[in-house]
Amino acid sequence: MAYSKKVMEHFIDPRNVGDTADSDGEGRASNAMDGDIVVLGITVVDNKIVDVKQQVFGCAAAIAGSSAFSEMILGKEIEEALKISKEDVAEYLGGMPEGKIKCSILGPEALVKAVEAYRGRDRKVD
Amino acid sequence: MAYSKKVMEHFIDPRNVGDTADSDGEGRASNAMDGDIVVLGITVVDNKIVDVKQQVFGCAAAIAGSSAFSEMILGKEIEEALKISKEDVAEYLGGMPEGKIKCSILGPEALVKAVEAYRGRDRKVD
Amino acid sequence: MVRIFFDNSATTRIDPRVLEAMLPYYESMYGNPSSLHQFGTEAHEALEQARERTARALGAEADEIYFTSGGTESDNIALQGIAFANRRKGNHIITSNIEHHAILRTCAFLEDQGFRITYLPVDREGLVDPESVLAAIGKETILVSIMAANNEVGTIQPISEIGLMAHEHGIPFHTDAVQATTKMPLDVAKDGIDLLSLSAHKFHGPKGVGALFLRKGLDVRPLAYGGGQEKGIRPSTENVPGIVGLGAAIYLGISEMDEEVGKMTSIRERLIDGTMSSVDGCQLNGHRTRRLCNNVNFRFENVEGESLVLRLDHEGIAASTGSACSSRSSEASHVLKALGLSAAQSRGALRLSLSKMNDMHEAEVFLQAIVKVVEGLRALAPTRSSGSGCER
Amino acid sequence: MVRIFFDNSATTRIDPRVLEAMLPYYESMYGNPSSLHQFGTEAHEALEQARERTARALGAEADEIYFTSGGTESDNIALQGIAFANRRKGNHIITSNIEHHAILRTCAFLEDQGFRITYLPVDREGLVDPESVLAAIGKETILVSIMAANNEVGTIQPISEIGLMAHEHGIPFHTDAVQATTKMPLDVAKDGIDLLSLSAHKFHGPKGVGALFLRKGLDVRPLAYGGGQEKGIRPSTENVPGIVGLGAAIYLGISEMDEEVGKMTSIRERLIDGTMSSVDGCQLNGHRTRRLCNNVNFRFENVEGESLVLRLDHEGIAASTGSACSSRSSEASHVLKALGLSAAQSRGALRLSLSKMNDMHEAEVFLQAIVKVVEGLRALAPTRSSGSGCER
Ligand SMILES: Cc1ncc(COP(=O)(O)O)c(C=O)c1O
Ligand SMILES: Cc1ncc(COP(=O)(O)O)c(C=O)c1O
Repeated sequence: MAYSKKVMEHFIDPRNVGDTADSDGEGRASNAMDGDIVVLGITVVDNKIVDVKQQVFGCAAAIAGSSAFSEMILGKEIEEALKISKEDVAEYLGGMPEGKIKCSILGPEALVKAVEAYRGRDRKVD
Repeated sequence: MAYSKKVMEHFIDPRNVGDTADSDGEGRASNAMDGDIVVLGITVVDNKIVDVKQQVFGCAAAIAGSSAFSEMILGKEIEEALKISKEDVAEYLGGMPEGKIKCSILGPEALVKAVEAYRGRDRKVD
Repeated sequence: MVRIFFDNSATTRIDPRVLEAMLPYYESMYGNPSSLHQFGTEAHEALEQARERTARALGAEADEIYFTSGGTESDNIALQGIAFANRRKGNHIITSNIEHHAILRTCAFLEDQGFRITYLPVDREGLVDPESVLAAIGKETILVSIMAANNEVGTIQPISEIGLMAHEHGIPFHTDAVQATTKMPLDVAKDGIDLLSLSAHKFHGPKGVGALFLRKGLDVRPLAYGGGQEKGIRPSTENVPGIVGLGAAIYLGISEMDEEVGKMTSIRERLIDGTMSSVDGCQLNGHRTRRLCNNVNFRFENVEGESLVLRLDHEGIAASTGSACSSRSSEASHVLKALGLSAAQSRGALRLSLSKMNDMHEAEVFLQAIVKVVEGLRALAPTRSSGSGCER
Repeated sequence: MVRIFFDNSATTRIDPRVLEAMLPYYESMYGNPSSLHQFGTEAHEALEQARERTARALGAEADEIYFTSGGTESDNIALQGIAFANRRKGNHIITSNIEHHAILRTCAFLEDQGFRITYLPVDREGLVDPESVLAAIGKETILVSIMAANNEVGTIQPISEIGLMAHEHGIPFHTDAVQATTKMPLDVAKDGIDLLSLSAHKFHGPKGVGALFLRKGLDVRPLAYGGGQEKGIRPSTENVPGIVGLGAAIYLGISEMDEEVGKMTSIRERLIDGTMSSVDGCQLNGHRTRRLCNNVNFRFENVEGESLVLRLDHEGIAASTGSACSSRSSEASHVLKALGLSAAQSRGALRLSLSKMNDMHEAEVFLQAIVKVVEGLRALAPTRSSGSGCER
């Protein structure tokens, strides 16, 4: 199975790419075997993700997955965003070739860490 | 290897076909395995073959071989005609596919018997 | 000169629509289906469409279709593949003695490798008795392989009954459908078929491409190893234009089957009746009715097959004596022998095999020619009654 | 949109002259070469002409050429064929660890069957040391198989030296020349080759047809059994149009080799120099000079191969990452690993493979595109220096 049109759109023109340094929380996830990396930065207002920045190294599925995920979580409440799975990402992208679904897991993993970082910072601020 | 043009000519239009009943000597040779048969009748004047009649049942090589052989012996002295081998027949026909050369042996074999028959009759007349 | 092709069981002329479907895959969409880029994707899609079409023609699922290089390879993957992958379960295979050499010689090889093969006999008309399959099944049996229809005499086997027998004992059933494809309905579900071989050039597709249906879950060892194409069952860069051709040919063949089978059957009947009524000493080999719509097989007394074929060829009519694969050799046909014919009877065999591209006019031309050719050859032959020269 | 095909080691576009030579065998001369009639004879003659042409291209005799369905089958007949037919003489085979999967996976199968395989290492540039062949030869050795040129990195092996080593010990030498055919001179006599595999679609012939050169007197067991075609080494109705295409393609390829190799070499050099001078973090894989005229293989730091290929494809340029056969899978290339590259280094590999149909203008288009594509991908990537979120 080839990549869907939507995967290719996100791959060629990934959304929300940018420096995560100024985010409220930043998370990084990587896959030791493939060497894929996703870095995600979130800006949170009233428990809602109001801005996302992402950076990604990996195959087309990883790039499209990270892009799609950034789009999916934007505007969502944190708890809601954390419920999004790699399968949801694949579905959002109109399907993924078997064996490539795993490449969309790094977004959700990075979000968990970004939220931790954000909450950690929050706590410190308190 | 396919049959030569000359084989096909003799096969399509075999020479000297006819009833051998009125010949001076008639010989029959057959191949038990394939079921091929050649019958050859010779008319002899002054030890020379002045007329030949042949009949043949068999594959294209057998038919062409018998035809060619009848042409080759016509006008020859008996001893000379007896020297013609299946290889000579194959050569006369511009070559024969491997494994088909054997199909030209029946002519020479039938001639041996026809000559025997002719000489036997001769002797009786004496 | 007329050129009449009555040798369609040897091979067929490609359907112009099939060639047209293939050409873009030679000319512009020439990618390797494994490649990631656009050229590769186009080729990959073409492959999958052909797989769908082939599956649909057989009532199978697309992922049960494996493309091969022809009938011989499909038969070999089926037999060797099942045998070597299931050796632990048993070493016994059942087939018939009128199978194509692609089956029989593979079985002979498997015998060398320690397998035991039962070659079921056929009756005078070429039929395998399903009961004989049942009787042959033992604890060691791992495969039953019986052809759907015979390539020489056209006899159609009771494959669904045979499939049933095999399945009652949990044994997979393979059928060589190389001659049957598009000539008769085939449905792997209804007919109880677990493996099926076909070859595109027998139904107006290109030479050098075939398919094997393999029911999901079967364990099969490949013949060759390589880049993993066709799920490793048949690796090698896929013959994309050829496979597209196979897909187009089977699609067209199945869509038009009813009509074309009817047409071929009428021509077949005219050939049988016309020849038998105008030529003495002519018999039909095989079954009178349970036969492929496109097969006629005669034997002529006191006429030799090769001569017959070559004289007919001289009249512009292409036909064959035994099966094509052995026509350049002169062994007697194992099929005619299995039907109980003597070597002498087999020698006078003539096979006419039709396709949708033949027409009734060609049958009439043949009927003129056969009388002339048989008479011509018989006129050359010594009459059996004449004694030998020595005995006179 | 531009469409540039730089993936000619995966497959090539058919030469229009080759297709033209094939078409009559689809359209009118469609007989089965085994048939006795005119249709059969025409087909048979075409087959023998193609055999002559193939033999001439390799310095072989026509009766040493066997047509197959492609490189994979040729490789498998060579390896399995020699192995199983010569088991009594020994059970050891020598090959290299950068062979195509058609060799390596066949060797793995042979290991399962009790053969012992020596996989020779290569140096950083992909070269097999002929001395290592000599050192590996033992009393049990029955075959040496080393490819003429590698499909991923293009390294050309010293096959005539290797052939010599094998022959000193009376051992037959096989070479997989699938990538080498028409790209470099090959002469089975001079190069000491006893078996050689080639595949038509790699040199502008059709897919699904190949050839195996088998020196007279070698004992080889077939993979499949059937109607006896190709002297029983490769039975099945011959793919006449395909074989005619192979014959035409090899004839043209050899006639025009000098000129076309020169042209491809200049484009190759421009691609190597141009890319390496304009893209940072780019290295050449394989040997700088002992490489196929049509092969370029880079690795780019901090860029992932699939992304690279797909972004290039978006720019209209077809290229590949590992070898085509495995490009839909994501295993790291066994060839790059054998050259000593890390998994991370292999992941950034890009292969450009040329044909006579490419031109210098296309190289210039590529040189524009590669800068853009590499920069674009690197701009997405997190900079390595940035710590992980958790650690901040
Ligand atoms: C019944 C049957 N099986 C198998 C084959 C082999 O097919 P192919 O020659 O395409 O390999 C043929 C045709 O020759 C056949 O008639
Ligand atoms: C070196 C080498 N050997 C063998 C093959 C297999 O050839 P084919 O795919 O035509 O069977 C290939 C190409 O895929 C190759 O590059």
